[in-house]
Amino acid sequence: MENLLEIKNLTVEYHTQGEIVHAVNGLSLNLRQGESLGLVGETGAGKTTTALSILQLVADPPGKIMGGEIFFDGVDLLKTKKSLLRSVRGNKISMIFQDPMTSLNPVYSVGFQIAEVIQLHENCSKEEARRKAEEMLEMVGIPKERYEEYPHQFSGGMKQRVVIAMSVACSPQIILADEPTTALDVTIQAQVLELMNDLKEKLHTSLLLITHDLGVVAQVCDRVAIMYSGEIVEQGTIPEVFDHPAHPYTIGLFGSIPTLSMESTKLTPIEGQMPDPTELPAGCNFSPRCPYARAECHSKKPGVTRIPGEATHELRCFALGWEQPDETLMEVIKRGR
Amino acid sequence: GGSGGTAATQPAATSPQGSAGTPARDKLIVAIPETPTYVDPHIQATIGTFRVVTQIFDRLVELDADMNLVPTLAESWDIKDATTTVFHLRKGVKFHDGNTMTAEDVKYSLERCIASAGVNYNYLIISEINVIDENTVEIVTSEPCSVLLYRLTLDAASIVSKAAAESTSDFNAAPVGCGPFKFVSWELGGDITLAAFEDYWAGASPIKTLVFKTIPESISRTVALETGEVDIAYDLSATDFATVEANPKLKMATTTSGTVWYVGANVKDPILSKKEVRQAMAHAINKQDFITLTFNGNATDASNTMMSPYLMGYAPDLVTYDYDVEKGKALLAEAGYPNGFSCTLYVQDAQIYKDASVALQEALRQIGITVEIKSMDGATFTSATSKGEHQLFFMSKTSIDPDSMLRAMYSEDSLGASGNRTFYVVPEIDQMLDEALATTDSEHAKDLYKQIQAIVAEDVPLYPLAVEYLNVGMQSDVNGFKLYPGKTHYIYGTHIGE
Amino acid sequence: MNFMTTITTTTIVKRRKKKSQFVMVWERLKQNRLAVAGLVILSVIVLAAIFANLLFDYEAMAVRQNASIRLNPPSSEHWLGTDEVGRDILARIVFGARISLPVAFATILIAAVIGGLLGAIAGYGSRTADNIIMRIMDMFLAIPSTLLAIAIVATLGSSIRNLLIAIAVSNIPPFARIIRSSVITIRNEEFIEAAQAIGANDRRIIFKHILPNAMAPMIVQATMCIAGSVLSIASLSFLGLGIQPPTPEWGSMLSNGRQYIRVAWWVCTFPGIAIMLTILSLNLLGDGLRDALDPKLKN
Amino acid sequence: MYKFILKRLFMLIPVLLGVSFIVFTIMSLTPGDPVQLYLGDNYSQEAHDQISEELGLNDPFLIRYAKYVFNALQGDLGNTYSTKRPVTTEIFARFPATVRLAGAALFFAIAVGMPLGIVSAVKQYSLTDNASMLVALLGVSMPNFWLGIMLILLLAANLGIFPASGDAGFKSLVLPAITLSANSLATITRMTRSSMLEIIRQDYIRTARAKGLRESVVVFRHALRNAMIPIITSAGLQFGFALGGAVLVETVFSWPGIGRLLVDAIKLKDTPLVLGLVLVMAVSFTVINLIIDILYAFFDPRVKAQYK
Amino acid sequence: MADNILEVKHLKKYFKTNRGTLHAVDDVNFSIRKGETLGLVGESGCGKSTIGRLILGLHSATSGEILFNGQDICKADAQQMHDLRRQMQIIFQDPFSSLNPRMSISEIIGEPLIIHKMVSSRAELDKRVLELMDVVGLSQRLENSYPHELDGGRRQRVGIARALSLTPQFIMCDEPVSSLDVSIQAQVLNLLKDLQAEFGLTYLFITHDLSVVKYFSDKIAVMYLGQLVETSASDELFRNTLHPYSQALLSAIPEPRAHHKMQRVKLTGELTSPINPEPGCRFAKRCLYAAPYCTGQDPTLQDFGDNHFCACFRAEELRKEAAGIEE
Ligand SMILES: Nc1ncnc2c1ncn2[C@@H]1O[C@H](COP(=O)(O)OP(=O)(O)OP(=O)(O)O)[C@@H](O)[C@H]1O
Ligand SMILES: Nc1ncnc2c1ncn2[C@@H]1O[C@H](COP(=O)(O)OP(=O)(O)OP(=O)(O)O)[C@@H](O)[C@H]1O
Ligand SMILES: [Mg+2]
Ligand SMILES: [Mg+2]
Repeated sequence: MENLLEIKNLTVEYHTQGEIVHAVNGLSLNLRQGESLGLVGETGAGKTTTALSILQLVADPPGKIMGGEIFFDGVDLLKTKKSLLRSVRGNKISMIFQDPMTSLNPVYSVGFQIAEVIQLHENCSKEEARRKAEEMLEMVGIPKERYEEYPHQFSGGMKQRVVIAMSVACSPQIILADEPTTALDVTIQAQVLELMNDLKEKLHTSLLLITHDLGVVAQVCDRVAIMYSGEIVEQGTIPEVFDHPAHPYTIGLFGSIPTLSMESTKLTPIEGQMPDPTELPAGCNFSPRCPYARAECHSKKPGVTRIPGEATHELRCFALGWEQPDETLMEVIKRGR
Repeated sequence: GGSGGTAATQPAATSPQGSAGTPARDKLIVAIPETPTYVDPHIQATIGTFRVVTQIFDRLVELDADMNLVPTLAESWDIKDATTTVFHLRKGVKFHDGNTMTAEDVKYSLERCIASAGVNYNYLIISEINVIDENTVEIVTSEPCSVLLYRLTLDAASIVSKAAAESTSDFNAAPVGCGPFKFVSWELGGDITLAAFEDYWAGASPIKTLVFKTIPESISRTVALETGEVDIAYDLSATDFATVEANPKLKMATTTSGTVWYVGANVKDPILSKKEVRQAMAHAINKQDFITLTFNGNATDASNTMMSPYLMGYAPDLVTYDYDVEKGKALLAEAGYPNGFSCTLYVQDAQIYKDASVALQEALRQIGITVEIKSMDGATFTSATSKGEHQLFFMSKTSIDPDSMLRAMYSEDSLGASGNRTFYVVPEIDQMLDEALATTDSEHAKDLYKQIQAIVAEDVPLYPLAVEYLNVGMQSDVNGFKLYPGKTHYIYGTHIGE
Repeated sequence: MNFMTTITTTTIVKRRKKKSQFVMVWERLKQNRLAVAGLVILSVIVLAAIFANLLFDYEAMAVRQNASIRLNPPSSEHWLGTDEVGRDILARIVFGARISLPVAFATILIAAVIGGLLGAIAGYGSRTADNIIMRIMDMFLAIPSTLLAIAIVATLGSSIRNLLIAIAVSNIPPFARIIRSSVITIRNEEFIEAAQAIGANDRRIIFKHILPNAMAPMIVQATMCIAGSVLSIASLSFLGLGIQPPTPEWGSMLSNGRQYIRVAWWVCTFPGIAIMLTILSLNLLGDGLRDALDPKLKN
Repeated sequence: MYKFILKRLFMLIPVLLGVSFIVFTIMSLTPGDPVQLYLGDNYSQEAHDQISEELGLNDPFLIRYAKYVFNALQGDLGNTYSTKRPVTTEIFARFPATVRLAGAALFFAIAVGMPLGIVSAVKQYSLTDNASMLVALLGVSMPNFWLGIMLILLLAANLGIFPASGDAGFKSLVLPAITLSANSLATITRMTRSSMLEIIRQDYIRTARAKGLRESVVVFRHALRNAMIPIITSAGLQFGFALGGAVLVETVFSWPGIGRLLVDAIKLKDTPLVLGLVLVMAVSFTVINLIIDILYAFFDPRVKAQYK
Repeated sequence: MADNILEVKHLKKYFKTNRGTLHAVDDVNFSIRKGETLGLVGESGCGKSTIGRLILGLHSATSGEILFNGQDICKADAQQMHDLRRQMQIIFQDPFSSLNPRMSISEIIGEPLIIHKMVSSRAELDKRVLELMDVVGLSQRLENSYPHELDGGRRQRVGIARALSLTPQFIMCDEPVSSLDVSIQAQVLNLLKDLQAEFGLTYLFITHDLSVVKYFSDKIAVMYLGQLVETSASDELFRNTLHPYSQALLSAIPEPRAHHKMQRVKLTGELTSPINPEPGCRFAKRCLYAAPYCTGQDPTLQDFGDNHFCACFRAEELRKEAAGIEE
């Protein structure tokens, strides 16, 4: 399969008063046609920024795309003409925004906002667009009678579903879904995820799914990339990463999930706070919090290595190359989950 | 003005009336600065009103441009005795409604005028109006009145059609007179249109349509002249004279008016009651500068009399006050104010008053008098000054006869609202005024008026400063227009082209 | 009560110096070149007004008439020429700033504060309050400002202070309406609910939450109003209300000079430019302030 | 909504009563005697008494006011002191001209001001932005009459394109309308700019862009509607003021509107005329503001919800 | 009950819309005991946030009572409400729109302290704000930042810190951790638990993450279209799910494990609109077990023992059936 979307070395910064926030630091990512990629990471890791960069919607000021390339269908979106970009947006690549409440225009009815994108890209009549929009509403579990209602009359989850309906309406080639189901109950969430799965099966739609819900990733995605401080620290297929998480951050992440079967009363978060994105550590970004960190971790940036024995499992960590591997770390990796 | 001139070489076809080339241009558009309040001559006498009314109505007698009495509706008159005058009316004069003017109409009109509070102050002296026959009417005054004929030239003495006035409740909406133009229409706030009266006794005017257009801003009137939108424009600003004169398409006419501007002192005020103080003030004023500053030079020295040169008994400069600051200061010191004093100057809120007040303030400052200017709207001004709340005030007065001028200014009869705002009372003057009015000997009257002028020139309760010029600008093909000192102008006689 | 006793916390990292809101706004303003230009122009005008006495002899240059030099064009002696009674226009402009500027600022301040407050209450408060306030505003909008000025001067006497009140009062209703219009949209925002939820009272909500978000139209309205108020001083002093001649004042200079526009353009052009520069600088400053106050633009 | 409109129209009653009372009070408390003005410089005491009886000025204040209200309720606003014509005749002879001028000015201000404001918001800090702001500032800082005279000198006197004065057809409307609109144009431009700037950084604008909408659609459909409320508010205010009469513009262009009528009426202390004009203005403002309030609901459904 | 901190009785909230009355909350009854957590779950749009808003007095109820420590919130005057708000707080569902865009993070967090005069000096305020930021894991660097500069997770933590600042007795948490990554989520949940243990805080906890609910709540209430359909102790509900909707819900939880495909109960059928709903079970149209008598009449909550209530006409029947099959 061809790479439909290829991000190379993307660097994005936010320039605020006297400070530079390094939101995305040389990130590279591929997305193949018909593939679902989960993008998981700590808050503030730069997931939203990455997604916004693809469509060049990063607010400027203060955001600046400092470097990198984003190839879609062989074209570098960062260098292409405005008009081409417009024909891509909403049509070939659509985005589900993280904050659905503020992403809807308060003065237009929700139905209109869905119909608008349909009418724009499908070149159809008003009535047809409306019909299709109503269909989309029903598809995300909102009675079509509520077409004429305004965002402020909708609940949080309903707004989120409107945003979803809007972005899948034109059957895009890629959906960038930024935490699309945070406000949805599990039944509707399942329904929405199924909708996306259908698209994937029927139209080979690719999905970049940003989420914190590892359960959702496990259910929906083919691959997962773990992001930390603006970099991908680990990526691989679901079984590869879920069964044998290798990066200390990923391991910590899995350790903090509450499960239905869990009996303990205390969750175990990863110690410490994320590094200050205005002053990233000299070495590995995770090193200040890493229980396995050694001297070199604090001074040098680790590169990306493929984990031996696994097809696509890549890691940004020194640990695997250590001559004297860390016992406990190896233990955790091998034991898997 | 050059720019106006170059543009003028363009065909005047830009004017809405178009037809510049056609010889038979018979529509005349006159720009007036203020809209009339009425077209009924018997309601109120304002300049806005009589500029229009004059054209619709004729009067028994008329003043020509040199202020000589000429017969109009009255072909001739006999002075029967000191109080009675008999008028022989012109025969066959038609009103606009087709009726013939008779003595009844004259009687009716004058009585109508006397009954109207707004205009009757000049005519209350008339005690009887008797119709002798159809074409003869007799006017009797309660006291001898040598200036009666002059007063009958005023618009308030216009002859209206009795039949028309009695048959309508709103004569103002449909006035009927026997003047050269008849009323056609009046858009409130907009144009007033008159049409030539074909049966006018002296012959129909070649101007068939006469439009009065209100253009308040003087610069706009000038521009309207330049663009050809209007044919005649009254009261141009002195700053525009050069422009108009330089424009080959335009011409100007100017004349001195009967309007005198003066600064008055409230003699009831303890300080201003002193003659020396008032004289000191007179010495402080450089009248030439004052005229330049206030009127842009568009006026002439009043020669220390309220009378204008046209009036009987005009006696200029009986006493003169040279511009002499030192003398002024000395007089002040003599009066007990070596360091000056401060006082108020009441003026109305129009530009000319404002300019004048600043000039006066500056003049008086030189001799140590600090003037506080109080400008106010007309309503407040008239009421405040008639109550004597002021110290100094600046005002003007127009008159066409010596009695009404001097009586209003200096007589006890007219204290306060009626005109005497200086509250200056000298019984002697009152006596002389009455005597002059009563006498049929004009030389005697002249002499009396001169005496009065001499007294007030010495006392200076008010100091006449300037006699205003009247001006009008017109297209150069407008001919026959005469400017009258009395501010009323007859359009009749005007024609376009040769 | 303190959580810290029970919860282990990460060590507090080095404290960045906390800047006050004012300092931050100022710093942002400083980066805006146009705003700085506005500030400079305004300062020059204000300083000139303050030190007018040192620059010109009031009596000799700004008041004394001199028929021999009337309507002189700009020259080395009279930089901006002389007016119709031979006074130095530059001097009059400089002294005129002493009237025009304070009146303009004070009226705007009063109008903005009272109007802003009324508008905010109307927009945020109950329907009844809204109706009462806005209907009273309708009434005041309908009463011509000259009439209002006449009334105020008639009851309180004629003085610059009362003139100022008159102008301020007639500027209140537009402010109220503008602010109300912003408030009725902002009051629907969820952060207002959030403020209610933490127990903020109406006053706090209006001042801390609503008005800062309604600043933009307010600033525009204020800067726009300044022009109006400088010019309305002129028309009111024409009616004899307030500033009396020969006190120099921009609005009257401008309107007195208009009849000379064809023969001596400088008489009304320069006061006009003075007014324009003032408004221009205030607008530049206002725009800069608007941007500096908008955290989304900080940059 | 109908109930809302009815209720608001009903509130005209207290507004009109309030305004008329205030104006009545002002007119009778301020110095100046209308009779004196009416009679001019010279008159007798009898004449004064006669006229003031005629004008009904001898009654006590409250009785006069009550009489006025009573007559007004029957549609009779009295006759003016100065022309003796019915106040309504005087006003409505001029009101259409005022409406025409105000309407044309507003149209021009909106048609030019909004696009300028939008462009400069979209291209903040660009040359276009600065240029259009300069235009706006010139507009607001240039006094009406000054601009009017300049236009007359340039376009009427020198080029002869438009007539310099009067009210005769479309051509004569152009210059006064432009003059009158200068201020509103500036205000609208700047209001538009500033409120567009607030909106253009909202998340939903990003959403609109993400849909692939053309920038013009994003701006006009998505941003503008949200920015409309302060804009229409200030447009409404400007229109209201223009309806109240534009004295200076009317003077310069000899436009037969109600502005000069009002100023003259105030100067002449023509109470019935002043009252009549103020009532007309109160009605205009109330109606305009009602329309604006209804437009709020039209532009913003959240505001509409508040009206229910 | 004296130790009920919150009692909600017959609470209704209707919204007027163009097409009729929207029954957002329709006759809801529940109570929370001091120191307990009630988890509120349900379909998106079923009225959970509305209940939260009603409790905080941000909406006025159409009818019903909300007793907070025995005092009816619906009838409280401004002063009482002010005092009540010292005791109860809300974490809004939408972390962004509930933050004033013109206030910096530290201002937002410190505001309740100023309003309720909980600090006496500027320095104390700064100190408390920094502590709170630290507690929720916001670095100090952000104190002068504005909400739009933050990522979703941090915005949410600002909201949490604000709610915690007053150390209220009761916090209404509307999806407080939805945008947090699992590690931070764990940190925050631990914090909330610790606070509860320490100060006897009470939570009304709305979330869609059932594993979080299970972990966090003592009792769970399941809502469907404005009505409560099932309430019970947390463990009991997961063990013994009675209502068909609850069953569907539990079956749809995605497990964070590879190779594990879930067997969810798919809900099909026509969506019921909350606008002018007809009487009868609102789930009936989509219910696998619906019988004709399920419509026409509203089901009421019935006691199934162990404080387990369920509003389903067929619950008893189905329970027996299920038990029968398993046997
Ligand atoms: N407008 C902005 N100005 C300054 N900093 C910003 C801005 N937007 C985002 N950031 C910063 O950039 C970094 C990356 O933010 P981003 O929104 O991409 O994170 P995220 O991975 O989506 O987090 P979350 O999961 O919490 O949404 C964060 O540190 C954030 O604070
Ligand atoms: N202001 C409003 N006007 C009209 N309807 C409203 C309003 N607020 C909420 N609703 C409606 O009330 C119902 C319940 O909304 P609510 O926000 O309480 O849902 P929720 O349970 O919180 O959903 P979610 O989990 O999606 O946030 C929804 O149908 C919503 O459309
Ligand atoms: Mg994000
Ligand atoms: Mg909700």
